[in-house]
Amino acid sequence: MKKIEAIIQPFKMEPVKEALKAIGIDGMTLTEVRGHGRQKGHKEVYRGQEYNVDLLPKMKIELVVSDARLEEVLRTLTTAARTGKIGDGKIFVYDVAEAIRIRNDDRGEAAL
Amino acid sequence: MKKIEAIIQPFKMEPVKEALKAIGIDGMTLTEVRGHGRQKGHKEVYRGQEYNVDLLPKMKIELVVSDARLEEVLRTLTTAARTGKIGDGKIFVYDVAEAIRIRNDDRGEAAL
Amino acid sequence: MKKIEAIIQPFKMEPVKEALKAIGIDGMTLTEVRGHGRQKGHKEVYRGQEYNVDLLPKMKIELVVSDARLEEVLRTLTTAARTGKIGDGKIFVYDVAEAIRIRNDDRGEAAL
Amino acid sequence: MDTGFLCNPEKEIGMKFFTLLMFSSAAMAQAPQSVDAKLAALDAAVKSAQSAGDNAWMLTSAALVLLMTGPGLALFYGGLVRRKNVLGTMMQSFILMAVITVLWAIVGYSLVFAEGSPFLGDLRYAFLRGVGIAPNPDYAATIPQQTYMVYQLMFAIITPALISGAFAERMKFSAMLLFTVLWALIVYFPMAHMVWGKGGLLNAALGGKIPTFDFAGGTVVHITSGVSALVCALYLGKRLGYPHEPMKPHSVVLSVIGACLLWFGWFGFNAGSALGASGLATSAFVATHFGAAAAALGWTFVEWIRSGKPSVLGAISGCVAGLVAITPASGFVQPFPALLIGFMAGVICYFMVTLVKHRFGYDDSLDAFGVHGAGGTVGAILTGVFATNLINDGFKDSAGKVMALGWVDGNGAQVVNQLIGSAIAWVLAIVGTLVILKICDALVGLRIDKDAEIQGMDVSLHGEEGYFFET
Amino acid sequence: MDTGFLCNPEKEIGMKFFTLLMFSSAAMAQAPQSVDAKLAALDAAVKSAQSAGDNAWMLTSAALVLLMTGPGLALFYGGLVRRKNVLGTMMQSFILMAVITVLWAIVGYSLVFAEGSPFLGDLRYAFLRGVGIAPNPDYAATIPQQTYMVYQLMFAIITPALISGAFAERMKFSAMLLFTVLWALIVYFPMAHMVWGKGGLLNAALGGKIPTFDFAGGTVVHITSGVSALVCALYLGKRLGYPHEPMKPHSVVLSVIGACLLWFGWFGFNAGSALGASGLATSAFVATHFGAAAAALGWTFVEWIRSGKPSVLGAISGCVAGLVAITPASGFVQPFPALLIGFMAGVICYFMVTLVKHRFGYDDSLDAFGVHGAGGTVGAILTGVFATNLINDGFKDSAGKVMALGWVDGNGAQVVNQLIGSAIAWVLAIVGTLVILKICDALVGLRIDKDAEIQGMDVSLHGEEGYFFET
Amino acid sequence: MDTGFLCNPEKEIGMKFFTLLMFSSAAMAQAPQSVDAKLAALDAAVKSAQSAGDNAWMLTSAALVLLMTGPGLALFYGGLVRRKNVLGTMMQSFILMAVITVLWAIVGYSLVFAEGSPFLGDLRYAFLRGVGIAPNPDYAATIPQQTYMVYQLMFAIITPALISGAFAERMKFSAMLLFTVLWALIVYFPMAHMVWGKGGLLNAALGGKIPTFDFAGGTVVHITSGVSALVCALYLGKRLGYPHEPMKPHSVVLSVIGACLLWFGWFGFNAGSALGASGLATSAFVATHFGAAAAALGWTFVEWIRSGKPSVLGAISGCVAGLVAITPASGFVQPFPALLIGFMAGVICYFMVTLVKHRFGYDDSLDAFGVHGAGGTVGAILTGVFATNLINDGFKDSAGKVMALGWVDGNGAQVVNQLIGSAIAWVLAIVGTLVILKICDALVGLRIDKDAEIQGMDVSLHGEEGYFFET
Ligand SMILES: Nc1ncnc2c1ncn2[C@@H]1O[C@H](COP(=O)(O)OP(=O)(O)O)[C@@H](O)[C@H]1O
Ligand SMILES: Nc1ncnc2c1ncn2[C@@H]1O[C@H](COP(=O)(O)OP(=O)(O)O)[C@@H](O)[C@H]1O
Ligand SMILES: Nc1ncnc2c1ncn2[C@@H]1O[C@H](COP(=O)(O)OP(=O)(O)O)[C@@H](O)[C@H]1O
Repeated sequence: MKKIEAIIQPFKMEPVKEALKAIGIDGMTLTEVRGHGRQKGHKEVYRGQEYNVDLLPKMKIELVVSDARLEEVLRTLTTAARTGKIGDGKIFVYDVAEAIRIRNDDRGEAAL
Repeated sequence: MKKIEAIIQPFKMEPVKEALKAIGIDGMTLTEVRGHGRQKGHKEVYRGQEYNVDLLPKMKIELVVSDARLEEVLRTLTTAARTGKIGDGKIFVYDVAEAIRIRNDDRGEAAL
Repeated sequence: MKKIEAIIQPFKMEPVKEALKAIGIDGMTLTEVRGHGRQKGHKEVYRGQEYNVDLLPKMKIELVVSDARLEEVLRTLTTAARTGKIGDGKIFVYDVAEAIRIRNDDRGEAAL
Repeated sequence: MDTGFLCNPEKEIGMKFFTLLMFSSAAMAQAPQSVDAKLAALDAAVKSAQSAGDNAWMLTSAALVLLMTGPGLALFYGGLVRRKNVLGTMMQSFILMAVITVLWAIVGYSLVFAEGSPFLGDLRYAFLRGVGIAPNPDYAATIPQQTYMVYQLMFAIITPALISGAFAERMKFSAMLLFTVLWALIVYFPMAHMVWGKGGLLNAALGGKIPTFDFAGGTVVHITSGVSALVCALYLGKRLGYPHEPMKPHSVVLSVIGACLLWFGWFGFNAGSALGASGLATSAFVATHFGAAAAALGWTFVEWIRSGKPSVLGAISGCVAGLVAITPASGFVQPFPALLIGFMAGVICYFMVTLVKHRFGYDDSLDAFGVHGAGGTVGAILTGVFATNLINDGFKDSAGKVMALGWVDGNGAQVVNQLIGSAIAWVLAIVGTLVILKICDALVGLRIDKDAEIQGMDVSLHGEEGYFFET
Repeated sequence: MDTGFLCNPEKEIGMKFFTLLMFSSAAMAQAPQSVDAKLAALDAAVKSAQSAGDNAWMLTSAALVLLMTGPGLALFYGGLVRRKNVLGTMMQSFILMAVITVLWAIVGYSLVFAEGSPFLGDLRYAFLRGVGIAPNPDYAATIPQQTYMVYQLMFAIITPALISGAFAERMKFSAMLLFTVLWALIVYFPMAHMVWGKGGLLNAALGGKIPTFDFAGGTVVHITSGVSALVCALYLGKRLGYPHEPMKPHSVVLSVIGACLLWFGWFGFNAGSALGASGLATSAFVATHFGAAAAALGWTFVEWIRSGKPSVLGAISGCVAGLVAITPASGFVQPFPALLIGFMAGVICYFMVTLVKHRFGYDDSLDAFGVHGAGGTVGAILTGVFATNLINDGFKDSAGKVMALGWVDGNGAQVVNQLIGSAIAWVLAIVGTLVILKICDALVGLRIDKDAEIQGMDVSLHGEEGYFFET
Repeated sequence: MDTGFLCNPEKEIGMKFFTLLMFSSAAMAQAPQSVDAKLAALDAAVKSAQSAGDNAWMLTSAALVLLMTGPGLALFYGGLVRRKNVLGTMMQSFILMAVITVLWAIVGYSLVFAEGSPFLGDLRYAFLRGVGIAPNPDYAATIPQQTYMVYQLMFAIITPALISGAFAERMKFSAMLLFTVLWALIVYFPMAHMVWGKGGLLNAALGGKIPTFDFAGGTVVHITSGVSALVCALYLGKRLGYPHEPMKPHSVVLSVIGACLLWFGWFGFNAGSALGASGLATSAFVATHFGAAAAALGWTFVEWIRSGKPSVLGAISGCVAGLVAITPASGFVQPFPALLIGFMAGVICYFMVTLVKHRFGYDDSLDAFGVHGAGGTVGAILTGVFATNLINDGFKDSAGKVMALGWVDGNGAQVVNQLIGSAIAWVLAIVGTLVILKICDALVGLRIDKDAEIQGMDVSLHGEEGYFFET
């Protein structure tokens, strides 16, 4: 099993969710995060002092999938999340040692 | 070392925390997340338009433990977090390459 | 590639960001989390009932770096985040199987 | 005819003025016109002027008392609950602004203020029949009766809303609506009639058997609601997880806003009860402010001493406790006794919500009983102690001599009357509320189910969330 | 001279009193002084007293109407938008408190209230020339004209602010400022003059050709703003993602506070329109409260039945709809018709924002048209039905006989006049707004660009965030 | 006796009316009764009516001024701090509503308004001895002295609260309480006596040596608090991380609500300073509103030009700056000069908080000095320029001739007096505050320790959090 961790633009969340539903991927966990990278933030002025807000709101999507579906899911994700502009975000993939469904102790891929 | 990542029902957080304390597990990090899975969300109506809220509040508990304690902790977690209803959540386990205690640079299991 | 996951004191976020910038590390993702560990929380009294708030606000910094830069980044992080007091936090390191830049499908270290 | 001066000339914009003008320029010019005619004209004009001043204050006061319920109480309570219940809690205050209004128009005003038995008014004013612009001299001779009607309506709105603090976070919306309507009919209207209605059992001004002083509603508003709150808390039982989980306020910020608006609105509640912009209104205004201030200090200091930190929640709870306690006394006591009453209320209520509540273990979720029940009772009794005709010389004996009011005037017996009045309010509240709860329980069921309670009232009852910050 | 009694003695603190004292103690002591002199003194004194009472209420009312815009409307609308637009939305209300004030001082007051054509006033009052402490008997004979001026200003502020609900979350700040100024000049000032200005086409009290009853602004305020809102929504187009994305309120909590403050302030809006603390003010106050209450219930019940859950957003939207509908009627109808008008408005507006809006698919983002356009029209027409001289006997025929007002008085023709008045407001709003939008579009462009809209107005237009909770 | 008409008949509800009725129906019926008796009755009745109107406005104004502190200022400041300090900041305003009230009752009112030296009143009114319902003709002859007392109390509450903006986020609660009490005694009471107290050095109406015009508190309230704020900021030093870290407002939304409530309440502050519902109250009301509006525009436009985006924080800060500057002038200037004063204040204060503050590097955290100190001084001086007897003809020379007030009246010398008055306020504030800070520092220590500051005042001082959204 692999864990896919995608950091995307918040306004891309809906389309991504739809795209994943479309290929039968239900299970996912989302976290509001703030990101820092190539994309420069916006300038804010407070009491005449200007400073750069370089932490931008991003949405983190975590989903654990079977190795078999990995590439398919990655493709779906990238296409759905892409605008082509800097700031689109990243996807990181990790190995998962074990998965358990709390409800009934299912383990491994059965738990997904 | 293993990292345990449990996504549970928010109202199960207290019991889980207690249960872990009981077996001497102190260190943990919690994040408010929203999850999507088998559990269907609730319906909301806004200005007569009905739509389904399918992202439900969940609590993510992350804890890094020594391989030795892994199974014990998993057992404790599942029992404490279980209601038996859909939506109880999942537990994912990952390998940890290294752990460091910032305060004093302890490394490995000593850092937990 | 390795993923560095550092849980630090929120008020250390600025210095840490600066320190990382200084060594040319731009990309990072931050999450507000609450942590539980050796550090005992503060006491709150509500309607005469006293209870201990043992979940303290922490900042989680995630960054994926090439194996080559790992140690350098860890050193920078620990020094910048350290106060020497309990509660400074932890750093965990994980292997990353793959990284993708959504914008242009760059993969591997090229994506960082 | 007495009131013609109010109905006619006042009706048209400007009209009134021309009337006066006519009369008075008359009073100058037209030599022939008799002095008596001129005096009559001036007499009408001066009554119109007196009414304008008093009505200005009473309309303002009516608006202020409504503001106490929404957003005042809605915010005070809304901030004290958990995030998932903020809207459901605010709704329990807001919807009463609508429900009670209709009930009041149909029968409420009549049941309270129409003459009838010592316990309840008759239906002569049902559907506001005969309740017009003409003043009702029994109650307020210088303002339109409709001003009096709508002002008193605002009291009928906030009283049941106060109870919601006790069953917060767990009562069905339908049950809450049914409960409120029945409670108004069975508890509030009778109690209000007894104390304020003409011929009411406890009415001190209009021929009550047991004259009780309650200037703005210590017994009528705070004892009835506070004691009923306790009954509700006991009957409904605790919230899931109480007291193990802290269940602390999700936003003391909202509660501070609410408390400040309550303080602000309470000037209309107490000083408005003078029913005119008179010196008595001023005394009540000052007593109200002093009572609130001293109570905030009392609670803050005792909390600071006992728990090491003065909480903001404590300071605002204190000011509310003081406002509650000074309510019955506000038109009868001097400034320094007002400070004393407030201070005592602050300290006593602090112990009610910290020690007593935990000792007995009931879940008076937002301390409706601890503050309104206790504070109201303290205030009602202390009114008997500190009431003085130096402030209110409106009560005269047959010989027209100003009567001694409270203990400080040498009339210790009044304290007994105050105790009787309070006891009646307690009994009526306990019995009435129990009966009503049984009825509601049977008809619609009182509590939301476990899952709904865990999910929160906002989503489960109203299909909304208080805050949605994601997009 | 008429007004000398207002200017001089009143000016100095205390001065007034000495005047009276002089006169009156005179009236007692100095034997020689003639009775007529004494009567004259009393006559001046009583006018001063009448003015004090009325002015007290009118200054309070003016403040209340300002409160409706800020924070009332700012919160109501601010809570309904998404988090990223909360400040930009509140700013659209707040800045009008400043912009319209200056415009009003320069030409606005004159264009509305100076005599002129039936369609617009002339410039005699430009720069407030001659608008002083002396009353203007044409409009309000017992209060300083400046009180009347500043009270009416508050209406001119909130009306354009209401429109912002339709173009929320997507209009440029510069465009919004330009739009508002032009809209006030081209739509509001003419409409207000026609209905309230001396010699205005629709003025029922001061010689209008087509007497229309609009006590506090059903046509002038709500139809104009509501209909213009619809035009804006259609012209600007939908928000990105509408209606696919829910775009639900980011904080109904703020909206509840806002709605309560609107209700509270509306007492100044309607009861203040009696221009004195008279019995008419009381009738308007009661009608206002009853209308709001019944509408909140109407909306709540129909929503409960149709969608299974009574939302808090529905209850507060309902009360606003009722307040809108009762506005033109408030000084003309009795309490129970007020309940009926409110209830109907609540139900009708519910269907406007749930069915009609979705049927036609326009993005009236915060339902400015659905509530103010629809509610205002309903109210304007029903005013013709329920207006009665039992409440307002200020309209007399040549013979001085009190005239029949609405259908209930047997004057069915009035309903026609109300329809004409409403139609004029609709047409003026549609045409005027279209023209203005074209101008603004050409000059500065109306909509913020796509990225700015995604980022939100707060950051993109104002360089701020509504909430910053990290540190 | 003069005031008997206020004490007695007014005391009982309705009583008053029967009195009038008795007198007047007498005035009609009983033939035998003499015309003079009838005149006397009417004379008493008209005074009662005048008092009702004025008292209605003054009680409303007193409530409005309290509203400015809580929740007005509490929200304005509370929104500007970081989340972790929101409650501690709101508490600094709220607790003063309690503390100052007690202090005022004991000695404050007497030290300010009792006759005494030119610098401080004596103790004749200590514990409010002799401060009853009877008016005090020296100050306000038509309202109960207790109304005047409680109205002025509200000024004494908000003034020290304003200072808290300078030491926000870092002062001990105990130190803040001690500081405030001493500051009221050493700075505010003397200054208020000098300007408003009978025989005060700067009193323009009651025999001051250096007549200074300060209608509602430019010197007394804003210069003293603003300048003291600067001293506090300098003495306490910067917040940890300032100015490196932005420390931007955690909720401009709260600040907007606060600013709107300040604007609303300020009508009571300025128009209430006419001490009656007179034409002067109207002038002050208009000037207040115009000043606020122009200042909001001034700040907004200069910020728009200089930093590219008009911030909402700027607009609300501007309106406050305008309200501050117009305060001393509000009862003396015409509408357009009011616009000018407001506009200048908006622009000047913008530069104070953006350029000057950063140039000198002090941490006036919420710009108490930049807005109140600067705005108050600007307003005090411009009052000398624009004050005119066309608005306020209350000042007469020995010959009873209305005196020229400001430069526009040809009395340029007044500007000098205004400068002297302002200078005295500056010096008193600087010296007094320094002394007090040294005392507090020695006794309890001023600053919370580093860890507490990092953790935030809410948790470290009050054991609470402003927002708890988890459950
Ligand atoms: N090395 C990294 N480790 C963790 N998160 C990263 C890393 N680089 C980028 N991110 C996340 O991805 C987001 C987008 O990256 P950015 O460089 O701004 O644009 P792009 O992905 O188009 O290069 C960042 O805001 C951050 O949240
Ligand atoms: N494949 C997955 N990857 C990541 N998180 C998941 C996955 N499947 C489920 N989750 C998380 O677990 C939660 C519960 O899952 P759900 O399917 O609703 O109930 P159950 O765990 O009982 O099957 C989801 O809300 C989501 O947060
Ligand atoms: N075993 C663990 N797994 C996950 N997070 C941990 C673990 N131990 C500590 N943490 C995180 O690190 C934070 C600091 O740890 P703590 O024990 O309080 O201080 P220290 O790191 O100095 O020992 C905790 O608040 C928690 O968020």
